[in-house]
Amino acid sequence: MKKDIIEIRWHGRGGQGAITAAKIVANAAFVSGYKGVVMAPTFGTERRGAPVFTSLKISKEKIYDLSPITTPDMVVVLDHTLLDEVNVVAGLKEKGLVVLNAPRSAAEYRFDGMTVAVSDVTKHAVQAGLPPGIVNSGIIGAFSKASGLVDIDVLVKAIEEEFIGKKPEKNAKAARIAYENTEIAEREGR
Amino acid sequence: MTTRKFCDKISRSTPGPGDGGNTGSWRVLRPVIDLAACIPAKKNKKACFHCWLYCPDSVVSKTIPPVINYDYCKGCGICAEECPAGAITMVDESTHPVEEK
Amino acid sequence: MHIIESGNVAAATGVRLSRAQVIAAYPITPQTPLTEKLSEFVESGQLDAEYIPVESEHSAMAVCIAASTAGTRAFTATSANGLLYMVEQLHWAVGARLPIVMCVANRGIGAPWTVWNDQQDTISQRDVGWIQIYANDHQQIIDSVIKAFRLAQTVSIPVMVCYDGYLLSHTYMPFDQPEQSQVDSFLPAFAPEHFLDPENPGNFNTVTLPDVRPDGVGVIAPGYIEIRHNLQEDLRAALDTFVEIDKDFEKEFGRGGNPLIEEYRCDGADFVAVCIGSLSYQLRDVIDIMRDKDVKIGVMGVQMYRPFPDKAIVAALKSKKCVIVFEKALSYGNQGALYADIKAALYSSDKKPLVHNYILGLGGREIRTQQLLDALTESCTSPDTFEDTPRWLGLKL
Amino acid sequence: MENQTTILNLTEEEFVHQGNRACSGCGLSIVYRIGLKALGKNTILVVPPSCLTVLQGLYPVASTKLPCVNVTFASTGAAATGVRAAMRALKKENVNVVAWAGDGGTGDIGIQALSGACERGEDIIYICYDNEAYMNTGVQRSGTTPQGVLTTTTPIKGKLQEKKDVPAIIAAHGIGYVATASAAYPLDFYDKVKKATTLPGPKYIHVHTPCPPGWSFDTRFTIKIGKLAVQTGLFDLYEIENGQFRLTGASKNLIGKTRLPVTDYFKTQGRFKSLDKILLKKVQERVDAKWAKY
Repeated sequence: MKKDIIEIRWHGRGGQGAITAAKIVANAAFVSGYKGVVMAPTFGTERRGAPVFTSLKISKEKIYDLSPITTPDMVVVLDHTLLDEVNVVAGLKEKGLVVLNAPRSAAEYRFDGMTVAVSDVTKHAVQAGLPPGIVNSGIIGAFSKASGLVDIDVLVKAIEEEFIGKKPEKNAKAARIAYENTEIAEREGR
Repeated sequence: MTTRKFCDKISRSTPGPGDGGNTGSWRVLRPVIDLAACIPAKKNKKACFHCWLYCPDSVVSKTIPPVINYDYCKGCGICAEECPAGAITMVDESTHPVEEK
Repeated sequence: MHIIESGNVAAATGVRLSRAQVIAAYPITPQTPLTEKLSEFVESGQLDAEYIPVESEHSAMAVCIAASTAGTRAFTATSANGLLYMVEQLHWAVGARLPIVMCVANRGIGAPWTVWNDQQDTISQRDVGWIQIYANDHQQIIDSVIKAFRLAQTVSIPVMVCYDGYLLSHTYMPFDQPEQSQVDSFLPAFAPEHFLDPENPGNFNTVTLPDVRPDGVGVIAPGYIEIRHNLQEDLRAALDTFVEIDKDFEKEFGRGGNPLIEEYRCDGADFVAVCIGSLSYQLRDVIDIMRDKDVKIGVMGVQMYRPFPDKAIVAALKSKKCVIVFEKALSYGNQGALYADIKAALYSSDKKPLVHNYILGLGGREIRTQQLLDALTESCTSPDTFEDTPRWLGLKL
Repeated sequence: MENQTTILNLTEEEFVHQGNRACSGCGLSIVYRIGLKALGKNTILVVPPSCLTVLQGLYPVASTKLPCVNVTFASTGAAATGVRAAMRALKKENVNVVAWAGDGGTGDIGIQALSGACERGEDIIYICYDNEAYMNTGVQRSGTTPQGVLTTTTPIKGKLQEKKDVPAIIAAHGIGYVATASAAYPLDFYDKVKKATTLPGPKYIHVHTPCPPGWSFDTRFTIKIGKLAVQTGLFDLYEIENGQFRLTGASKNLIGKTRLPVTDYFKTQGRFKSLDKILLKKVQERVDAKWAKY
């Protein structure tokens, strides 16, 4: 309800690492001076493969409202196949941002009045040397490029810290490749 | 804040005899050892001691001769039943009222 | 050092820094990640403790009871039905005056099954004799765990540290993780006067008679009612003890000051919203909105619910026009438990504000800021129109 | 197991005080007294509600000279776990942690916590004294009450179901040591407890303890009746060590010999007086079938 809170909703599938991605962004945002950072996964049972979402709120001040996001400023979609199952733009504010991991170009995804940013994170992650299907590090690069909220260098550092012992360099590389290869389609009017 | 002894806060008991009182008063029958028949008494050496082993209340001593602590003996009669020499008889308490103390 | 982690990890970190020696727990949503983290701390050697993966919550508390009686610092954690499954043990732990600390990630109670947050689980245990502390954010969770160990061993009474399931347990936010050396200087090692000791044998929790009874040398030992009376006295005294401990904590860590109740914009307020847990922080946003519209309103969180800080509450509320109590639990068949407690406390006061009661959020029903705003607006606009009975917020009948 | 202990070399040191509240002729009293001799001073006891709670004394006097924590009925196995965990945490390794519970406290309400402790491999000794009913509350049926027995909750027909085989359930956990014993053979029991103190992991000893008021017999016959249970082949003395079953002591001596008929045991106790001939025959057949496998 407070105006100075940026609300970001992350869509993924159970086990895909959306929570970890949101947590990395939360850490980087906090380091970048956002004192208020609240990240909340879907409350309840989470089942592998099923659609899940995670709420991330970012503010310059401490955040007191822990209720889930209903009107996000941006949504991040880790898996374009979710578009057939979930209305990922539900409640998205006017002129909001959709960050999408998808193989096709940004122009092919249309959400009324929204800016769409697309990166083929699945492909870029493999290019970075990760096994196929690891997308939660790469999507952070696309998010950084499209949102401009948190600097990519800060995010990469946060990725390396989170993935200690789990291929930190390759995950960081995936984020950087995705960052460089994010296509942003400006919003179209109705 | 109030200070009080820790044991006023909790129930912590310390070991001691006679929690049930002088349980000798529970007795209806009194075991009496016939030293002429009692094996360790007769042989004057450590032997037998079934009365000591089987006593549930550890009121029989492992001595020559065995001695029964009538303050606490409940009069179950196991010693009499298990004595291989038949040296212990259970006698009606009412025939022994004055002997104590 | 600030870290961003879940509320459960904040709790686990507090337990690690407090150097718990015996930990026993049984998984239950939403407490599970806390015990997972503790077992990781123990297996990785970050915490030198015994971790017992018991087969039930009843046994979890049994391990804590026995380990504490044997002279070690014991910890467990649970939620909802798990808490209720150990109820017999809760009573036992407090009667035995054991300084066990337990975290409860608050969750609604079945039937029907719910895994989501309300506070019926711990509120229904308010009469057991455990001290209950509620945390509103992750900083309060970790700080409360550390303070709880100190309080528990100071007054020989077990302490529950409660925090809202999911809303806090699974939500990530930044908090300061204290240094081990600071915690060590704040929290002395547990060194009980009596413990299970073959060199000084004692029989703990023996059958105790209705009346007093002399021991072998004629010293009179208390009966059951004396022991229970002393518990009540010590619980009441624990309010002041906790204030003192909180002052020490503030000296060491630079945080604290609101150990019993936490007020926000209550100065000069005519209206005060009161509740337990993270909802009191969510209400701050609503208070800000209403203050912007010149409504004289504040919010008060009850941080320690048992022993009940009645004096502090009366002092804070008696001059107000109206007190609005929001509760995620109720004493079924009567009213909100906190509502009833606050009314009872105010009964002896010379001035008596109006008191309203809202029941909301049961079984995880989402609480929207707009709903709170509407409810408070109605309470402030027409405070005299409320019956002495709870109103339910957000019902879709 | 070879009996090493004799009456003559059995220690005179007592750990149970005289004048305690146990009933006259109590079978538990015998095994408690002997068992504590085997355990010795460096022992911590964990006791749930049972006749032992009363025997142990009322506040502030304790009849046991060892440290003891009284715990809730269902929690014995877990509480013993907690004491052991504390001993490890305090680096006091050479302490016997001993749970001592009745048959109802073990096989009925306490079986979950005991099962958990066995599965986790806790280094504890668990002694179950089996007087075959809830005696402390006044003789109600338990899972370990034998078929046909009159109790206050099976007052006319006697118990309809068979006795639960608790040692077999515990043995199924695969723990290193399970043994049975009887109050009538205290030295055999002593040696088994003594052996348990030397073994790692969970140790379970199930000891048969005749109860004069609960079983309706004269107090002087506690030992006689305990022996009859063994000599008729109804209650067998054995050890299961690392999975190896063997009869011991008086039961071992029965192999290949004619056992006394079970009626010799039943007729000594009032609790069996409603047994009919059909059930008697069935019980005898069951005992014969069991012994045919030994």
